[in-house]
Amino acid sequence: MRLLNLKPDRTWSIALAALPFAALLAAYMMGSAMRLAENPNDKLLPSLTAMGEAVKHYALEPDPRSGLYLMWNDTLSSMSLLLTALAISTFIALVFGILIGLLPIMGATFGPVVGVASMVPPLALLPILFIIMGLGDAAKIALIVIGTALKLIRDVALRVEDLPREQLIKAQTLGASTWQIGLRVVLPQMLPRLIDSVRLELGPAWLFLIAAEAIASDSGLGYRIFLVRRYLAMDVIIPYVIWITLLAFLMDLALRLLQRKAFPWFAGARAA
Amino acid sequence: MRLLNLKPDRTWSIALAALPFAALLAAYMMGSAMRLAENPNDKLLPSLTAMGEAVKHYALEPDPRSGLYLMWNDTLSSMSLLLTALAISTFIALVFGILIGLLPIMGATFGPVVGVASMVPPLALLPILFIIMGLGDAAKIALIVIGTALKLIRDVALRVEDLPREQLIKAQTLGASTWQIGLRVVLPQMLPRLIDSVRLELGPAWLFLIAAEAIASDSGLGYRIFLVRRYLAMDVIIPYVIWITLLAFLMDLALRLLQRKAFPWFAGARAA
Amino acid sequence: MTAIVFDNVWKEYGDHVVLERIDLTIAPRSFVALVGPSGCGKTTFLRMLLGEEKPTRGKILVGGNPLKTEPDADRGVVFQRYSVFPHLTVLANVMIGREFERACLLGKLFGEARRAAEAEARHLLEAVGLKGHEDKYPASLSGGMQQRLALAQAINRKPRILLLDEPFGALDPGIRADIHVLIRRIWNENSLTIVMVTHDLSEAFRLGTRVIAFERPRNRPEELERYGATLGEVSAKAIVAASGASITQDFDVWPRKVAEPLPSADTQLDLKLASANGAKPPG
Amino acid sequence: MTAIVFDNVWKEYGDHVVLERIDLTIAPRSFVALVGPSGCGKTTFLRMLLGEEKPTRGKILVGGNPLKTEPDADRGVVFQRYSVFPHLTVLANVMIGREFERACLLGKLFGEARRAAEAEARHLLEAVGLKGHEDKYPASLSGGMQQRLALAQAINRKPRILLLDEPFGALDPGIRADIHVLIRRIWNENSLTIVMVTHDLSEAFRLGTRVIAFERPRNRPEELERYGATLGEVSAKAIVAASGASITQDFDVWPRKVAEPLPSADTQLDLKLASANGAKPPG
Amino acid sequence: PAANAAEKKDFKVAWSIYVGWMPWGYAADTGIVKKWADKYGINIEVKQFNDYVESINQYTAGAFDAVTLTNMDAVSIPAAGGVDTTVVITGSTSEGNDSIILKGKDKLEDIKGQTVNLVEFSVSHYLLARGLESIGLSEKDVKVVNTSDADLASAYKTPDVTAVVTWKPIVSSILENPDAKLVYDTTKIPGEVMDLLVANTEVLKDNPNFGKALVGIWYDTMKVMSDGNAAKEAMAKAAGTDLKGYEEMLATTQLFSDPKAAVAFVTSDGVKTTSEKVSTFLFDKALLGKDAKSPGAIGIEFPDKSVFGEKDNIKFRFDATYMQAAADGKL
Ligand SMILES: Nc1ncnc2c1ncn2[C@@H]1O[C@H](COP(=O)(O)OP(=O)(O)OP(=O)(O)O)[C@@H](O)[C@H]1O
Ligand SMILES: Nc1ncnc2c1ncn2[C@@H]1O[C@H](COP(=O)(O)OP(=O)(O)OP(=O)(O)O)[C@@H](O)[C@H]1O
Ligand SMILES: [Mg+2]
Ligand SMILES: [Mg+2]
Repeated sequence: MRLLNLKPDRTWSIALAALPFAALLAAYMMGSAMRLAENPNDKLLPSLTAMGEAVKHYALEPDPRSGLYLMWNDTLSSMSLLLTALAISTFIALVFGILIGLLPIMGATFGPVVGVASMVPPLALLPILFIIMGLGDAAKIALIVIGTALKLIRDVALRVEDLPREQLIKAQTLGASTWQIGLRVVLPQMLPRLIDSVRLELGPAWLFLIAAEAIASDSGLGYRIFLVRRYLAMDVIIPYVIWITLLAFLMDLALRLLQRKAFPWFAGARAA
Repeated sequence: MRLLNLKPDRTWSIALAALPFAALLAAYMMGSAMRLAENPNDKLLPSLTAMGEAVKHYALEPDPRSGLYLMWNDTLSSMSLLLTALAISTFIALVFGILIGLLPIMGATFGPVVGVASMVPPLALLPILFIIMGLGDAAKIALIVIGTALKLIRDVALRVEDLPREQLIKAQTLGASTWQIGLRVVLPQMLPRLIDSVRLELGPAWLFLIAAEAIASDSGLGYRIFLVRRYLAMDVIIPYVIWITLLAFLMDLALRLLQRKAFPWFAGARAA
Repeated sequence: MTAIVFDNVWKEYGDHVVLERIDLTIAPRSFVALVGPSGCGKTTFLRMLLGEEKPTRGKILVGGNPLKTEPDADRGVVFQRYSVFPHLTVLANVMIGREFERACLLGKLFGEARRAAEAEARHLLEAVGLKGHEDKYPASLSGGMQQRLALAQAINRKPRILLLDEPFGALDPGIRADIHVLIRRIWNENSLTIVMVTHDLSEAFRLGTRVIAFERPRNRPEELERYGATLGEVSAKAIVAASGASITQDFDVWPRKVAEPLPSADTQLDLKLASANGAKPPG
Repeated sequence: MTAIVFDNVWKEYGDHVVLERIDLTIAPRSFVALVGPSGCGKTTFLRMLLGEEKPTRGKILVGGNPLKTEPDADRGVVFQRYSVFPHLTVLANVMIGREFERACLLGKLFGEARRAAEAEARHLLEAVGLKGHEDKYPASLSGGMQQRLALAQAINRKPRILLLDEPFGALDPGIRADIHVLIRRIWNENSLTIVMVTHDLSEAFRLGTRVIAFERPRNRPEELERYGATLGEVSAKAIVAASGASITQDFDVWPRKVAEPLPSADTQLDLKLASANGAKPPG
Repeated sequence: PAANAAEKKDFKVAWSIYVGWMPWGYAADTGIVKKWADKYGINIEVKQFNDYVESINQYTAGAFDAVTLTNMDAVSIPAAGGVDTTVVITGSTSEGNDSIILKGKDKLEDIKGQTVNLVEFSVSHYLLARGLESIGLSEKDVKVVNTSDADLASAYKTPDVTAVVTWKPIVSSILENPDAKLVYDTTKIPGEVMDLLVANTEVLKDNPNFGKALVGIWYDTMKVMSDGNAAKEAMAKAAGTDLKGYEEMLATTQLFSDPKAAVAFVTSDGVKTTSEKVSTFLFDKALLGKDAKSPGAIGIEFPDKSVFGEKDNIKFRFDATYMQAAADGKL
């Protein structure tokens, strides 16, 4: 039988999927044990117990200074920034994306500038951003918005242009005005597609959040990683990274679910 | 006439496209003039002349200390890192993406781990990377590779799965082995699609390059930006950012051209 | 009413002449079937009628007035695909025309107005045989049901002209026969002029009161680009009986023999070659 | 040679029975046309023959041996779409079968072997009427030309069984007639058993030596899922003359009346109802 | 921006995480800032930066009225950027906080020919220059690679990093490696690296109460710190370490808890020679601006009103009046 046609069944699939995770864990534990055998104070690859300790310390015990559970506090602070920024980005992308994609005049005017601007490395703009927006959450949100909204606008505009021309004609023959077409034909069809685009931008959004928190902040997941990085406290960094990965994964999952539940028509329409 | 049906002609399109660029330039010049009127030494929004001076200094005059034309030297150094990293990423993505997408066993084994790993914020892995790869170019390349290859693998695997099942069946009825199918049916069809994916990853690749150069380097566009950031030399930073944007734009253009020229069949196949 | 007049209409894309010298008067209430080989410009013709494309030369008049230059509610349309809105339920797809008409701002009706529009839409859906499917999304309908829906949607706005571009091209023959009955009924019951493009000659003759064939007179490939299709025209008055058998016999030499007399005795075909140049004489 | 035997074959997806009690012997060198309403399991039947799907119950024998459980060079196939490789030129599309055969490692031939394969491919392309298009990519061919290419590609590996899934469904009627001649010639000239799925009854009767109709006996929707289609079978020996007119008359009641005697006098139809359960008696 | 603000009520202070500046965070958290701001009827917002350079940039661009930085960066960034800057508090000097560390070698002379990882143009760079000078070498004898401070600790663990110059707590992290040898540190150049709180001169001139409040906050916090371990523990925590680690850093920091000591230091002649050395270093590195023709291109004024460099381009001023007021109990 060709390898190509060899399909593992459910049980096998699960076993196979677990394999690389187990291998990674084992490799880490070996590496860690080796380094710790050489130097019991080694910080680079802490033992699982050390990491467990750190997690317990950060997540389960209140910080004596502030009385906060640091890890939850960091998560809350980062997530609220991230979600606010993504909400703003999404809204901007929806409005401008539809305008640019639907109206040839808007497309001609703003299409090129958005295309070029989306190539600007946003991190390089940080100092200017901080001056204009101040150092509070506004600047961090602005960074994430700038870093993701331009791409999203481009994406939405392209997808509006991808709508079958027939639909727009049909709407016109039903007497729809441009505004009505935008509102009732284009907008609702863009929402589920936007979810796909937002999922792609989650990675960059986290990156910008972490970068912004690294510069000026007093809480947040990125802040904590940066703070303890100078001491090479990998026992904190590694659990935080895993936690961020998990959060990113859950957000992705939630968006996929939202797409499936809120837009039941979309799966069928996409397949067609 | 509905706004929707109002299509500007060529001349108007060009004029409209130029508008926002002109507006941005004008806004900058006003802002700069205002700040300079207050403090002639202001560094945040330097005048166009000051930037011209800086470009002349960095691009057209050899550095007295090293005898190098700094801007070209930086560009060369950054581009060689970036291109090497992207080449490695692309190669890895092609091999693993095709394996994961084509072979159900590989898909079951590595699909989930790649999916999860692509959510890890790569910057957080930097310390570990340094230990393994050293501080030289290898670590920088590794960062870009890790940051882009996982996404690319996922992309390629999805696109392999998107290939019409009929093609794989057809190849088998022509007597092809799994290896032959991979080599002659899947691989050549993935190449142009990979170009699309790589274009999407250009932005993140630049980001990682700049981040890596900011950490340990003695040349490169990101290095220079972070170095001169120490004394807020926006007259250098802004031209460098524009230059990076231009490079990114040109790379994007080159990839699009490559796709068109090297895979003449692709445009037709995609439209169908 | 709404006679449509094409007065020496040409359509070119750059150097490529798609249609040339189209002189044509479509009487009100006619059901015109448009046939011709692929790429000869049938869709282009329809798009000009829609107002989506402008003729390069000549003009199109509707009821004596120049055609509006953009699609509007006077002219309904059904395409082969993508005619219905995938994000709306069957019911909403039919209602949306009324909503566009009555709710300028939100494009959505509420309360009493909504109930009225809904009742009307349900009635129409029943008429096209979609009762019971009101709450489904188009993707879960079969191809035939989707086209029924598209028809209901178009009819709901009561257009004076209905344009159909290969509306049944993607359907099974069995389903197609059913929907033929429906479209005839729609045409009978509404005060409509229908222009339909089809690839299927038997369909053209079964449905149309008039069949118009487009063809390109010059067949050498290098000339195809430069000279567009001209118009060959056939009016078939007794339709349903006329098509069927005899047309099937003609199938494999289609489309050049469209202009020949239909062999069946009980049909009264009115044959004319409207194209002045290059079209072959009948037989 | 390669008689194909279906021995009480069932196919189910979970709870959904797609095909049930398929008992069938296909003689070597026959040209079987498979008809039936959309979704009744024709493609599923073909995929089982290909080895892509396994029957849930029963077995399939080819020349007395169990069917190979994956597609191989013994069984060629042409689908409605996606049958040819878009990244290869017309010539390379035909040659690739030979390359798979002779160049295990690289899947590419060089030098003398390549020239031989190329000559053979050119010959075949000429036979299917694609001479002069050797260096084009499939996307720039018309639908009809693409299917010719797919046929040439499949034939080049000299399969003993050729499976066609609505191969001409997307083609214009005129073009379809041309390609019918070609497929008959291919079938005549090669030692082939052909199984073809089609939506077009006239095509089925024009081409097949035997026409098999699939239908679902129980039509209430809630039962459709649970019970699969059973097999109704019609063998048509005098084909070309037999189809055409008479079938067209049956069109709108298709597919149930496929099993009825064909009305034309000069056809000799051998009608049988193979399905034991639920199929209606003729007439 | 703040640069030409006349009398105003709201002030912003930027500080970054470093041993000598941790008291600012503590003061903000525990209400000391508010207490003094209220006393003078003003509002002071104390903002923590994780990125030191960014905090200075923000100050230079006018988004903040005061910032914590070192004497060297004060000259090269705000002063060279045309922002007239006055030292309000001389908080501490580095007495071993900044070090040159070699891997496996224990003499500074062994640095010759090596690649040195450090933050370019920072105090570390200056320390390296002074170290090389002390053994008759110059920067040409080594190769400098700019390396982010956050990553120096992990960078040290890689084989190709053999020489680093950095500050605490990174130094402590690195010294945990058995092969790390400290070969030169700021104890050899006492008083040359100063951790300051500076403010915009104009703002200060128009709002002397702002200066007074800052000094009041600072010495109040100093008092709390010497009153037991609670404050130090909180600062340690905020710096991401523990009390032991924090005290280790304090040990190599000459913290002027007493305003009198600070005044004595800042009015000494040492500050003048240090300033000259620093300016020369910055001039060599072209950090005094493109038009600078000499190390004195940016004038530096001292508490006795004497000036180093150009008198008509004074952009950096050491000033003892506010600390003197604290010493005299006149706040
Ligand atoms: N926007 C356009 N720009 C350039 N050429 C076009 C454009 N639209 C159509 N054409 C050309 O005009 C010719 C007629 O196209 P049209 O779609 O009207 O043909 P058709 O008769 O509808 O064909 P089919 O039966 O395949 O639908 C084609 O050769 C096509 O390439
Ligand atoms: N992999 C699968 N999993 C579940 N159900 C399937 C699968 N493949 C096919 N089916 C179901 O089996 C039934 C028969 O499908 P099949 O494609 O064989 O029909 P068909 O006769 O070829 O129809 P058509 O004429 O539309 O091509 C359909 O109801 C389909 O939904
Ligand atoms: Mg058309
Ligand atoms: Mg099928």
